Amino acid sequence: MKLSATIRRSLPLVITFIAGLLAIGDYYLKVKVFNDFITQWMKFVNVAAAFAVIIGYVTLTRIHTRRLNQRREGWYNSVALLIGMYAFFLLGVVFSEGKFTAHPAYTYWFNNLYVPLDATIFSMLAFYIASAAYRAFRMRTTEATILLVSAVLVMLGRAPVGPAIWPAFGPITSWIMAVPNSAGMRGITIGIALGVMSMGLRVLLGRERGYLGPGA
Amino acid sequence: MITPEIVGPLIAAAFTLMVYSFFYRENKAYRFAEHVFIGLAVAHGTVISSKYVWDVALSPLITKGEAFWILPILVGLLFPFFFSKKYFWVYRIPISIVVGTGVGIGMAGLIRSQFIDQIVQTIAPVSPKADIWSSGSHPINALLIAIGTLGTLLFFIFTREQKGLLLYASHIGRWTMMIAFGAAFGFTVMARMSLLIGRMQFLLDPSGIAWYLIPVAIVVLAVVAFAERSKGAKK
Amino acid sequence: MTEENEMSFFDKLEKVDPRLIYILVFLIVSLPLIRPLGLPISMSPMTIAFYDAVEKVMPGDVVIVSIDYSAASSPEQYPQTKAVMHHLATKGAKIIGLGFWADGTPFIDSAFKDVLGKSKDHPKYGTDFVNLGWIPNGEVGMKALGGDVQGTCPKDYYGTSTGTLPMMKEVKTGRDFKMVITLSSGTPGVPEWIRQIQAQYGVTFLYGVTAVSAPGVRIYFPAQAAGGLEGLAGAAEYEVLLIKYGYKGTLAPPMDSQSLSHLLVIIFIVLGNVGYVLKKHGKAK
Amino acid sequence: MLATLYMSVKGISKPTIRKIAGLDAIGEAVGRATEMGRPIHFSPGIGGLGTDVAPQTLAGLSVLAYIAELAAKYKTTLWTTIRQAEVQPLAAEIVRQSYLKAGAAEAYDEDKVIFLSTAQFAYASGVVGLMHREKVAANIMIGGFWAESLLFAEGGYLAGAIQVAGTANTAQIPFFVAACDYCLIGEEILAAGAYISRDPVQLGAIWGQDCAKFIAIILVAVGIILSLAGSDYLWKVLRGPLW
Repeated sequence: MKLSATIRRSLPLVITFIAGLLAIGDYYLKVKVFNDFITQWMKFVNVAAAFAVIIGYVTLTRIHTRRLNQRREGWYNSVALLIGMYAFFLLGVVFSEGKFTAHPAYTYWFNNLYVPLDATIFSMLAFYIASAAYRAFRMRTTEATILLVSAVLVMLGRAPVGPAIWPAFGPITSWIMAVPNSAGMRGITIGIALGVMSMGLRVLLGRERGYLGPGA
Repeated sequence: MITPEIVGPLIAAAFTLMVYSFFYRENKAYRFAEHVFIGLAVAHGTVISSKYVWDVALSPLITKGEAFWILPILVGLLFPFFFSKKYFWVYRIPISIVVGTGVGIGMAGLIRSQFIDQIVQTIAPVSPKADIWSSGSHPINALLIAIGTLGTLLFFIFTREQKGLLLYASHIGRWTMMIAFGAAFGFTVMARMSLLIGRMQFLLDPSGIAWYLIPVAIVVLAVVAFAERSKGAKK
Repeated sequence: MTEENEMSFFDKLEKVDPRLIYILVFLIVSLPLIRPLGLPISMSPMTIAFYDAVEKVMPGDVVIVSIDYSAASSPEQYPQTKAVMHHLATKGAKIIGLGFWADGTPFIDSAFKDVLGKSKDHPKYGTDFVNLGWIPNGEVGMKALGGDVQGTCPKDYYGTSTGTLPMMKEVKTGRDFKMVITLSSGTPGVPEWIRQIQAQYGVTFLYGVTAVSAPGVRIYFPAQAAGGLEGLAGAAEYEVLLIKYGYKGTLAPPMDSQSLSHLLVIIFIVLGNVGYVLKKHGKAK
Repeated sequence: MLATLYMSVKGISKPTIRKIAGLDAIGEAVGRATEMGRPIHFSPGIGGLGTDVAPQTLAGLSVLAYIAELAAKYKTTLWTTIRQAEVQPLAAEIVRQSYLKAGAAEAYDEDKVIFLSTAQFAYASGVVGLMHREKVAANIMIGGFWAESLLFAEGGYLAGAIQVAGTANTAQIPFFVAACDYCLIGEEILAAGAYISRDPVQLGAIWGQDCAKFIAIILVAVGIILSLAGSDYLWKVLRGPLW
């Protein structure tokens, strides 16, 4: 089966366009048959999308078996990664008696290994933020000064210590959140919404093809 | 007695401390923990996706004979063509379905929720009785919000030179945004600290056993530091 | 002379080993956990609005609680989750737990266990609360859920057919939801729920978010979202409001840590800037 | 939006983009690095070319073209660090072209467009290490940045570099503003990218968005006046069943 290059090139663009149109149409076309079809279609798309994890799985396996084979520095880390990945998969899919993540053994390892690792790695940011606060955040410009003052007020107002020092810190924080914050964020959100709209148009019209991978 | 209830928190504590050892310096223990984490993350995503595919498509296909489920499964199975040089274009079929649908859905909802409704909220009826400290519907606050929003929007107008009135307006916009970013800054500090507090709560919980490992970690660190120092002295 | 000394002092301050800063942060966060200060917890209007909205839930109302966070932000959001579940349970709501973040789904089960004692084996499982587990594909998944609940989740988290659970018999589409509460720390999260469910079905919508997202989602209050919990502080305030329902919170000592750590960061910013400003002035002269 | 995109792509009308102050700041930063005889570091962010982050990365790469040309002209060393493998060849090609354009093809060194690591924090520590080692005098970061923004800004500050940064990820902008000398805010980076590349698709997109923003501005301005005057007419219309 040999498809011409043109079809190969334009097929994904046509599919994207139709898929997008179907999704948008559902909002504006209130015809029961059509809406029911879209509901079914969305479930199809969900199932298909769930298969995307295969790519990450295979990629990691390939990278780390290669490292292992070449005995590159730190290859034992690759072993740990592969063991963790395959053991967790087997535990959840093959040996879970159809319970998947609800199986007690899976939950045990999830809670005692995965959760602490994830939480700890992200909690490291607390140290970085403190260190940057000390070493890099400077009132270089009027703007940076406004920003830092507002930040200090919010930090005081949103923890018990602020109101304990001066009760007005609470209301000041509420006001910053309700008024200038809402105004700024609203302007930004409207801008971003338009940006996403315009990006969406370009994707549907085939003017933006990055998602199709190299050479599209 | 060694029971799973004791071993579990000890494993958790050990990995927590291995990650924090990074703050002394980047080291093997940290990298080991990081690799385990990456492996587990991908595995978890795969397990939970398998469950979904099984529940929604495979199981009705096998037990109830709902043949149409074969379709999304086949489409999903085109994803691995990602790894083929020759047939890479096949991978573009499922990805374009998923991206097209996602983009379409997002766009359709966006106009209302993030555009019209935002304008609507800005010009909602005011009430002088509202609390000036916390409510945007107090007339003064409503006016300030509108001015700030207008300024921000005008700042993001790119096809006109910033001159005269537009320049002033965009200054207002920039300052409004700076206050907003200050709030974001403060809240981010709060979030990051909360995460650390959560870990510390786990490590220091007097009813748990995780804190037993803290002295162990300190001893290990001291030994490593001492060994390094004597090595350095020899050199 | 003295000025020069001062400057070198601040120079030295600036060049301090970052590990010293790290140790300070460790200590400041840990000490209040061991010996709490007992600072009173203040109240923010967002939390009060959140509480008031849940107060309006009637027995039998169907409420979706969506766990859209990962383990990374669980220290902030798991306390929110537990408090929300507790409040809803005392109000007699029919709770549907589900999630769009693969990493968060196991927390639904844990929250039911922590709040109600048991999850699947609870006598009221299936009549008062269910756990529908994870739904893939973010916003598209939300859209599918609104269109056909049982088709999107044919089985619950434990593999039971959703159609056989008594309380699910009356829950078919997004129209049957009375309220949606998302506990979210990113995408998909608040904007996606508003687009796909709140705007489409006019459901009362509440959010609990990680503090990082709080300023950004504040714009949806009050018209699109009826209230919100903002980070750990939001959870702690909510716990205080729930005391009258016999809820035993755990967040008072962590909030003391939070207070001290904020002070520490503020002191850092001030110290850093004093040196900076002095230097700048020195140069200007 | 469709109309403006069409008109711009077909060349019927050419929108112009206002001067972006951030680009001047970048010019100054490069100039100072030249004076000090120390190198420049550039990062196009940690996003790849996926749908949601691609515009930011591409904007970063457009700015890279501008910087590379300046650097080639002034004979200043330019380090470009990359986190996504797929971005590396693109970036290398852009730098090469810019050097060619500035007539300094021989000065182009492909080892200075380096792919460090796909792991977020491994990349971050690589960048911080590089800035420290090379004592960069200018650190320019335009693109999609996430939690590592803090580390970069701090690293650049400690290296004593002039810093110009920009991202459309709202949550990271505060750190850039607080730690950098100049910060491009949000969509400004996309406009800067379009300003440099003059790509009709991007120009048309920005023009279309501007038109829609004007509509929003007019609605808000009229609406708030009506609302303060006690009329909720426009509010009701907008909430109406039109949508």
